[in-house]
Amino acid sequence: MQRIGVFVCWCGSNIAGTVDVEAVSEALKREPGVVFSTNYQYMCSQAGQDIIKDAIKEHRLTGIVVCSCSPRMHEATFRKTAAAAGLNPYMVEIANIREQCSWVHKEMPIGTEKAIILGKAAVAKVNLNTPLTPGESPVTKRALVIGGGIAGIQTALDIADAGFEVDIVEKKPTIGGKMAQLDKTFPTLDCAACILTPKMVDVAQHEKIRIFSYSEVSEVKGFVGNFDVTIKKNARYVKEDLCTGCGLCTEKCPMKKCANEFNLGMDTRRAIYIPFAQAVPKVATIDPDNCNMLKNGKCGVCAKVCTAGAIDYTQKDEYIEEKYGAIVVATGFNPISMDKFDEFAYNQSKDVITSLEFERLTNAAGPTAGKLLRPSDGKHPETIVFVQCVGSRCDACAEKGKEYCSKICCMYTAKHAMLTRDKYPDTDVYVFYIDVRTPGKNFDEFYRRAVEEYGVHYIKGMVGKVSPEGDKLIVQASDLLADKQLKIEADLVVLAAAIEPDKSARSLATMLTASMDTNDFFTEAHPKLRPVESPTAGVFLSGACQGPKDIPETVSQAGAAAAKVIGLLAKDKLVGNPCVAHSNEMMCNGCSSCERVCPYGAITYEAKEFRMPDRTTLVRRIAVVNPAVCQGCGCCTVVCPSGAMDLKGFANEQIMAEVDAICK
Amino acid sequence: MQVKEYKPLIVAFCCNWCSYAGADLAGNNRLNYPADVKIIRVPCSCRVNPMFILRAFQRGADGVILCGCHPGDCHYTSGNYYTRRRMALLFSMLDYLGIERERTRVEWVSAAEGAKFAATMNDFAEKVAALGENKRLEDLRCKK
Amino acid sequence: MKFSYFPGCTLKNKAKILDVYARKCAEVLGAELEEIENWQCCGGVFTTAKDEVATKLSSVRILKEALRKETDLVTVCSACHNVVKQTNYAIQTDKEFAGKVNRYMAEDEYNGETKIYHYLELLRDVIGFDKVKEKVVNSLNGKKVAAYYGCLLLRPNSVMRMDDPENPSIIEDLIRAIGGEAIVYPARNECCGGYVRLESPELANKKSNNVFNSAMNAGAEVIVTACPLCKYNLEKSGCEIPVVYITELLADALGVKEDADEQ
Amino acid sequence: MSSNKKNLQEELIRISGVNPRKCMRCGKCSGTCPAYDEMEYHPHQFVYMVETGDIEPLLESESLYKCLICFACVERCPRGVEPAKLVEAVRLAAIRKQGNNRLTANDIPALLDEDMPQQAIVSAFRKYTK
Repeated sequence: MQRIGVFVCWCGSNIAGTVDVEAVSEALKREPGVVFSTNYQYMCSQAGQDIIKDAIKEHRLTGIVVCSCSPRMHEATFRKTAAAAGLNPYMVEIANIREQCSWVHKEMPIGTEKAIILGKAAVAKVNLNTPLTPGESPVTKRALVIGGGIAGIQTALDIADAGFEVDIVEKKPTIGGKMAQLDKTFPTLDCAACILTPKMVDVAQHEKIRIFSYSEVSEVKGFVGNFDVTIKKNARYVKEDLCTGCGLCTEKCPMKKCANEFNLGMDTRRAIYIPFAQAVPKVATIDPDNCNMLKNGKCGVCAKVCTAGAIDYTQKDEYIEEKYGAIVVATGFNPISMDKFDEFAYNQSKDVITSLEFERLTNAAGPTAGKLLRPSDGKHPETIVFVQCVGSRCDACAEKGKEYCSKICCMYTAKHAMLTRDKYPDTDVYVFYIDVRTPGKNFDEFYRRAVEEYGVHYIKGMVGKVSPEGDKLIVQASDLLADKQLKIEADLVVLAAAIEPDKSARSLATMLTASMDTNDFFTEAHPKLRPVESPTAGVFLSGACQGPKDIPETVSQAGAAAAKVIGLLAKDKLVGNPCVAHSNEMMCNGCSSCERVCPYGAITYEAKEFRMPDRTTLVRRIAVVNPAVCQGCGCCTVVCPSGAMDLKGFANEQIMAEVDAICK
Repeated sequence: MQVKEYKPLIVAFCCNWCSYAGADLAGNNRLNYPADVKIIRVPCSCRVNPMFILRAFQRGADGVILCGCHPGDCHYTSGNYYTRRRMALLFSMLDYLGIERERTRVEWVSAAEGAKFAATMNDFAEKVAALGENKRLEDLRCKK
Repeated sequence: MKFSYFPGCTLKNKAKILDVYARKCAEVLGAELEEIENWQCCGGVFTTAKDEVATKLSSVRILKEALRKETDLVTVCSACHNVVKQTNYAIQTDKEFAGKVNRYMAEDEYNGETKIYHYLELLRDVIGFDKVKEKVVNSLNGKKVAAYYGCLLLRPNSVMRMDDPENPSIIEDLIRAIGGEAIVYPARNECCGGYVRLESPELANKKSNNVFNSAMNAGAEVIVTACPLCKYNLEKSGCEIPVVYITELLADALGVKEDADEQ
Repeated sequence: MSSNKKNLQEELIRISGVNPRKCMRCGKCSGTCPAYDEMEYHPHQFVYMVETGDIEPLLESESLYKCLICFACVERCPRGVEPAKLVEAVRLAAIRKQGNNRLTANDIPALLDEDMPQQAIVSAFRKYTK
């Protein structure tokens, strides 16, 4: 039998104004288990807490009920008070008689009656409380960053600067991501490479950072603080430690006609290649689909010219197992395919391009060395039409495109239009827009400059169809403000394609048991208050894998994710929430119902030997909850057909007792 | 003879992360609702076992309302979806047992929706009160 | 392979050759087209209004007849195809409409079970363009042929599902299979204005001009279509190059044209 | 909005199956419409004016008979609004009124020529006559 103390708070007149606190403490005195009951003006004050401590000691209390404000306010306070007096903090229950009673009811008798009932429910619950101790688990003080774009780079640098080891896993042969492909950045127009490449070098030279390029995460096990990750290092047929990045092989390779993915297929590279001059690591990679030596065993030119002896045609994929305490997802985005939008003739004309392709066309390191030339005939375009919102803001029933706004297109289109007019003032530039969305520091000013100073023609309306006629593109569009249908003879059409999460994200989310929304963006633990954490403990989000973002936003989120990781890795032990599920192994029938509904993968099964009364042993399959992974939602308890699964702190019996107390 | 005014007994299960906080917010803003509503805090609406609801009706509750996070906003990612499906089944079974649909409800109330919490409780209490006293579900095990 | 076949009114009258060539070619390619008995008109145009029921019943009869014979349905005329397919889709997706339709009809309930092939789909998906290519005896020898889809074959794509509505290739692939050079031009999926021919001939002329000029600019020697209304409309608007049915070119390539002409 | 207007609006929405509120006012329907220049009210205006209940001018407009029913606007609308279906619903509302048939049997002979396919006549009747 518990020995329970009841402490009714007046909260000045906040509670006492509507609730007869004396009557409450008197009434609760008569409840089963209650050995002491009192009331006081401010229970949370030092004096109030002392009353509680003294009572615990004097009356040898095994549990206490505080009738006061919301547990969201002072539950933690009173738990500490109890702990200071030597009582297990989870033997404390709060009856919320302020927010949910005195403040919402006006009449004293009604308020008092309800407060007594709420107090009785809390007493009934405490009668069934058991002392709980949070579990502890060690922390592996290393972090894994998946994705080596600007998000991953920034997160890795910030974590490493705090003194923790970081590994970056990047799918491509080099880190740098999409930002490495950009020309200039809005709204300041500084060159992307000039601000990104120094960071890439920092990563390469940081003693705490390792880069696994041309690699993927293939398996993730474990939980917060203790992840076991398998990294697949794809064979690049070049020994990374020997290759000096001199580039001789990439000049001598006879396979010249391979589409250059870095320039989005607008020019070619060799079968052995370094994606771009500032690549990190600056190591060559052989593309096995195009290499004659790997396909047919004939050639071997690269091996002959390599003075470092770095070429290894026999290299195999390698699997590396590593341990991490925290994982940051920074898998980024891609523009969507334009196949379903061929009213814009992307597949019918080379001169209809996406905005990312436009970036490469204007980039000094791009296929045209920065000269704006049409892909079809290399002529200078005189009229350029930019189309916004291609595939963004579509309705789900339209069968194509994405429902969300891709967020970055308005600004980069303003940038493209402005730069074009700046460099080639003879060019006519049209931008078809639905809305121009510029919520960002100096963003609207930037867009206005494009219109006012650079004379870009912004037209409210949408392009309906692009028809390639001869060497022109006939752009048929509406001008809603003039109430006209326009036909513009353009030389180049640039489509602001919607962006979507990288395709690898979904399988990664499954491995991490991290949740995603219907668009495959990772979901954050709380949209406002925990934006860089995934709901899965120990998994953090950085950059556009969580939603469309521009560079400044990505970098700030990357830093925030790093801060969260540092906070986690700085701990030696992780203290868990003791209110977790646990299964009664005698009752469990191993049916797997609980495992199926657990959003965290916290439940596993093991075969356990049971000694039977007749001294034989029986092996049964039983559910085991990992308390470090369980977050305590209790979903499993409801699906358990045998009633074996229960939730500590919110046990079936406890809630049932509350129901009984309320419905008496 | 004076008839005693009928007061319904309503049990509200509230998710700790959203509607329980929403109820606190209703309190902060002094938004009144009937004292007949008694709140039980649960970590997630999906923690509510149908047994709890049956128990409440066995013990004389006139209405039971479950409040959770809006679809897509569950603190535990998917709990409220389970709630929605489970309760759809349970409520139709209760309906079959003679406990009217209006006596049971699932509502999504976020931590920011104090006003919605109060409005919901007012509406629910009014509807339940209009139905009058509930038939008491009997726990047959207790019968001799 | 046996199919129910619905020619439609125009193919029995002004566009007889479209019908005759289609049958003849199917025969050569091993598909048996069995004309539906006592068929009525498809309705001419699909009225999208949900409360228009009676005007869609004749299409339903066609569909039910094919179901009764336990065969898939083949159509040739683009307009018939569009109307029949949209009607079938409405029955499949709109329960209320299906209910009304079935209350009108005396016999068994119909719920959109019949599968509908346009003649072109029959060639591509059932017979296969490879097979067509094998049977060619009289290649087009690189003749520059412009495929004209118009609107009816492709739109709305959520219903028609024939090809990419903005960049189709089914007719071009057929042209290549029978030895022609397919001319791809931007206006091939633009409307010819056929449905306003009576009401606004000038508008119809304008739209048709746009189509054949686009084809001619791209170097076409002949335009092919599967729609009698398109053909009429292009010709009426003064198209300077021949407009023929796709089945006519096919019959020629398969060496059965003269045979068919005699019929 | 008066109740008459409201009823007409609801009727149009019901028979067309179009929800004009889904429109995001991009104007792609009008950018794509091949009959744009012949129309007084353009596809996006049909959607907008039905949404606001300003339907009378549409009922009176010649634009109803210029739509080619080519479904280009339906195909290309990013919001799945299907403007052509709304145009058709308004046209039906216009011609369903007594004496408002656009075409009568007596008009036909003058419009015919020898080569005209039957379907042109059938479909014109479907479109313009109740």
